[in-house]
Amino acid sequence: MDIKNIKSQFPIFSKKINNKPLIYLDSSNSSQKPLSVINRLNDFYSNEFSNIGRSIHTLAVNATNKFDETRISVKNFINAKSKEEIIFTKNATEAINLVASTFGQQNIREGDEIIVTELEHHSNYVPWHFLRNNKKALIKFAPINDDGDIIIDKLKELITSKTKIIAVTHLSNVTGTIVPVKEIIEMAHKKNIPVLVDGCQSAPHIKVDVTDLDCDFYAFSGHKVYGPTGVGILYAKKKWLEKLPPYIGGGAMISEVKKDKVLYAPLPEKYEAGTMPTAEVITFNESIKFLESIGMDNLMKHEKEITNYALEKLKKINSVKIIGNPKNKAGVISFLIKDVHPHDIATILDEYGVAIRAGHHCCQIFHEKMKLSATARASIGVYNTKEDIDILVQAVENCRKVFNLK
Amino acid sequence: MDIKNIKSQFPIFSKKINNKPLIYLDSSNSSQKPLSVINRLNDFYSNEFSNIGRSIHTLAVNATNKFDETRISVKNFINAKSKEEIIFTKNATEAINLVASTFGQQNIREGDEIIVTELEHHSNYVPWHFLRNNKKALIKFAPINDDGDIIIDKLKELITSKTKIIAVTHLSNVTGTIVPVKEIIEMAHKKNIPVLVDGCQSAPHIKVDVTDLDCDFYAFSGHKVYGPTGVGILYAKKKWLEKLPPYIGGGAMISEVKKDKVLYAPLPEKYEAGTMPTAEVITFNESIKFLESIGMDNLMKHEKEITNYALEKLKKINSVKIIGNPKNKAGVISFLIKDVHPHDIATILDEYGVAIRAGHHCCQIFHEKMKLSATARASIGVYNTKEDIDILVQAVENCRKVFNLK
Amino acid sequence: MDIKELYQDIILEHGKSPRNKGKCKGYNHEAKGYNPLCGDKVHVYLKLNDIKQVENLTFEGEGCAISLASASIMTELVKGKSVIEAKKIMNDFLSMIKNDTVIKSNNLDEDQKTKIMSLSGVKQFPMRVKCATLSWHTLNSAMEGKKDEVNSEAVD
Amino acid sequence: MDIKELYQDIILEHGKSPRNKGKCKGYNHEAKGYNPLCGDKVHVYLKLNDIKQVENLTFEGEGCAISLASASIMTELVKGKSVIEAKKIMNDFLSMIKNDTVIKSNNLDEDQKTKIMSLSGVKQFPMRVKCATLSWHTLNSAMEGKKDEVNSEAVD
Ligand SMILES: Cc1ncc(COP(=O)(O)O)c(C=O)c1O
Ligand SMILES: Cc1ncc(COP(=O)(O)O)c(C=O)c1O
Repeated sequence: MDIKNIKSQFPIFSKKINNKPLIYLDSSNSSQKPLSVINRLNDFYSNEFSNIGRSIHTLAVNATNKFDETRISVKNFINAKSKEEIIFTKNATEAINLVASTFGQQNIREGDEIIVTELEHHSNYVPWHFLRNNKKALIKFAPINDDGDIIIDKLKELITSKTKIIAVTHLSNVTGTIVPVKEIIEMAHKKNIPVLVDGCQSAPHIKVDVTDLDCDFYAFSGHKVYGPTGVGILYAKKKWLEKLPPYIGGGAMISEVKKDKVLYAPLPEKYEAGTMPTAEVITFNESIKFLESIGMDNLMKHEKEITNYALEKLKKINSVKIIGNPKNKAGVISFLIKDVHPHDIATILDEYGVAIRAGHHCCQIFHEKMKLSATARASIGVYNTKEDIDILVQAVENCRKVFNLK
Repeated sequence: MDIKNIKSQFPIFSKKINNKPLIYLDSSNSSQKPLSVINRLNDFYSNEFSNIGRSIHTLAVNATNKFDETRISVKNFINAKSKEEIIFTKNATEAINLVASTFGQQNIREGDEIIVTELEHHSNYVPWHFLRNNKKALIKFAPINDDGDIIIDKLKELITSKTKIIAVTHLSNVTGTIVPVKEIIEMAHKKNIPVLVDGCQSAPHIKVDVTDLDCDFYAFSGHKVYGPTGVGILYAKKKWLEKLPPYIGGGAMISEVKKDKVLYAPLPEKYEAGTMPTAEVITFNESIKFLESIGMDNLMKHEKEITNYALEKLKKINSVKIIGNPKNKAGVISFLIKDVHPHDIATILDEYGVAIRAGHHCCQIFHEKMKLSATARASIGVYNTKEDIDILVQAVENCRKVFNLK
Repeated sequence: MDIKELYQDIILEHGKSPRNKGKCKGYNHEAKGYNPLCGDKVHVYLKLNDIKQVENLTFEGEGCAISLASASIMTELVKGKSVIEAKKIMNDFLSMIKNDTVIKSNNLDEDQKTKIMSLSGVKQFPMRVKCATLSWHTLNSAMEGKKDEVNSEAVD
Repeated sequence: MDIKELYQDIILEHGKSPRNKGKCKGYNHEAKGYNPLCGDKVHVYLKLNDIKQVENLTFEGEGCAISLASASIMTELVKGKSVIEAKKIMNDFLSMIKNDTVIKSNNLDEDQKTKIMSLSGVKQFPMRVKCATLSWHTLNSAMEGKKDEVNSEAVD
């Protein structure tokens, strides 16, 4: 597969925005979908649709098998040990809530401590905040430096005998910081503390090996990995899934239901209550195949090249300030333009067909720390090219012109 | 729209199963999807895809508006008072869990009582069972009679000063019983007890008016209403949604996030954390339009006709026993064939291209009560015809032949 | 459509140097507004006198050029007006932004009309309408003495 | 493909009147099996003697013709065999069902081979394979003395 021409595989790029070709630089928010994924969805609904796991007619059995195939693909994609360790949710946020809620129920008591970092997305903070509220637990924030790197030594100092879990992002959706989670996990495991890794931004952009990382939990979303909306993935070590209580209760997650007791289904069904996002999970297999056809190494190389090109070009613009300068950075570039508010940047760029995001990107803690109320963010996907960046740069340069600034 | 030819609007019906045309009688499990729905999904991903509510570029704003349009359509579809009362979840099961969990947190104490019925789907029992486990609450089961009707007087007797909530299905997915929920709600409200209605089977099959019912909560799933998988809907009175705590925490459901506190977003966002099933919700609008183009009155009339035809024909077969004989019955027909196990029925029917479900249909309490371990279930959708029923009947008659029974 | 229709000079100037910022002395009404879409925030402080006249009107807030300019222009236009007149101006403004109608208020002078009209370009940018209207909805809320935070999602 | 290939007369007969049902006296191994797809359940009771021979083997369970027939035939075939022989028969059976191979065991007589082969039609009905294999997996689990309930989802 030729990575240079990959745009042609995404139908949306034949679309015009404000009469200009779409330059999509909002992939950290959600990625666009290749034709193979869109077609699979179409095909499944047109020719194969059935609910899974409940009926035994031909369509149902086929769908059940296809669903299972995606589970196996996901297992291989992140190198989990068994498919029972892969739980499908509706999004990464639900996956993290599942862990916070069930782990919290069982293991968090008044005064216990949870460590998160100043880089976290709200989805990896609010679920822990719920525990703080309900269980009178404490949350400690591992600090970051101005570069946007977590200060690992300070994180280490936060660990006490009351620390029950550490939740940390693998790749920041604001600064692009690639966090050395393996190091953090080793450190935590020495003190028997489990670690949840928020993999929303790592799954689409770097090679992930949960067995090598040895993380206890890893959560990500299908829609950021060239898949449909409506699917999230929780990887969890079997020992946890076996030990923790169920999360959502209902059909399919039970093995026996009586008036006075309920027995739960074995893994993975125990955590998959009700009708799942059947079509979405089945379709997600195509997203993984798409990534495999490219190869994560090629993807990383390509995105690195585009990111470096963008950074170089943007840094040359006088009034532009890039937020954060992490040691190890992926294709997420948050920036400011002097005297132009990020929302105005977004509107002006949109006139050029350039889709970026402006705001706090669900990271208010980070923005508060950096004393910013909002930033503009260009984030790179596998389909982006140097030409896209040239248009971005042109549009950025024009922002100050529109504002009558020299 | 000509209801007789509606099958032609569903691409799957051009499909052959075991070389026979597909006769789909598993709609209570999940319905097939009309072309307009499949096309909308395709179109959205191909031309309009973006995450909602976060970015302000053209695609994002369009998607955000389209998402909101579905919310308004759903509000109108069930006649809610305001769109803030419509919360999107991943399925009905999550919707019921949302209520059980948040209502339970706030209102259920040790010794409190929850009333459900013997007709309930596991998804409207297990979430309450969690409260029984965690809060030491009690669950009381309103009994049904042999016809499959809830004995309303007995339900009434179960109500005590400790009853905190009543959860009841609107339409049984085993017997097709249409439950007089309005009567139950009136009775409950006289004692200030809120009522949750499980509308999974009523939304697709009868006209629903939550304002007229005056229910406090109403839950259903998109995939049973000719919509995509991955979308559930919770209707709840505003007073509840305002008062209850949030359910899933993360991006989009917050208004302000600080290290020491989190303020939640106004309705409906408060209950919609993380990336929603964006494409699915947007597409679901087409499902509602599809139903509106038919008209619920026409749909009900048509399904009634097919149901009556099926009952009449099946009852004529000597060895067939129909389970339940409720006063008011919709198109769900569970049955037994003497000396043929339901799973064997399902396999034999499948050979005829007839898709039905065999098992306990997620209603073990019902089956235990009726002293059955499994039943076969033919459930009717808007696309079914008398010809479908003729083929079903033929196939049923053949079951005993295959088993060498006379 | 030209982006300069949105970013007219008056807007840029008000956006850069908004008038009437801060908490005015002796305010007796206030309200907060919030746009969850982009995070814009505004806090309106209003001093009404005995005859229901806007004696003073200021705001605090962070946001884009559009939202700051709109709030700034609003304070200029509404100060000195009666509550009834203020509401008329607001309704005029909102319908101009949304339905492309002309300003009908007869209690604005030409200069004021020019100012308010400078915001009319927003109607071409549906995603920015909320930026322009937030401060007005919040003022309305302050005048009506409502407690809830104004949420631009809910009112537009 | 004819449905009668699945529902052969031997199967129907065993399904209707399964052999060795109930709890056998003096069983010293047992295991439960469960097929979440269709709800079939089986409970296997096994009596192994000192020389690791299957002295008795019975089952309790509810299910379809296929699962009852398979369990019934299994008990007939395995009784009297050593654990090693029993495993061979089981592996033969499983690979026949899944990969369409022939029965290789040389410790089954012709009648027994006919019985086991009567289940081979299942391979054409992938959705029913689990019905046929559940009791065998459960027997295996009983022989190995595993604690967990056998879940046909997990083993196939
Ligand atoms: C009556 C009833 N309640 C609840 C459910 C659960 O719905 P879902 O699986 O879409 O969450 C179903 C369908 O399975 C149902 O029929
Ligand atoms: C780092 C990070 N964590 C969590 C999330 C939440 O993912 P989702 O919205 O798909 O649940 C996101 C994306 O929004 C993210 O970028």
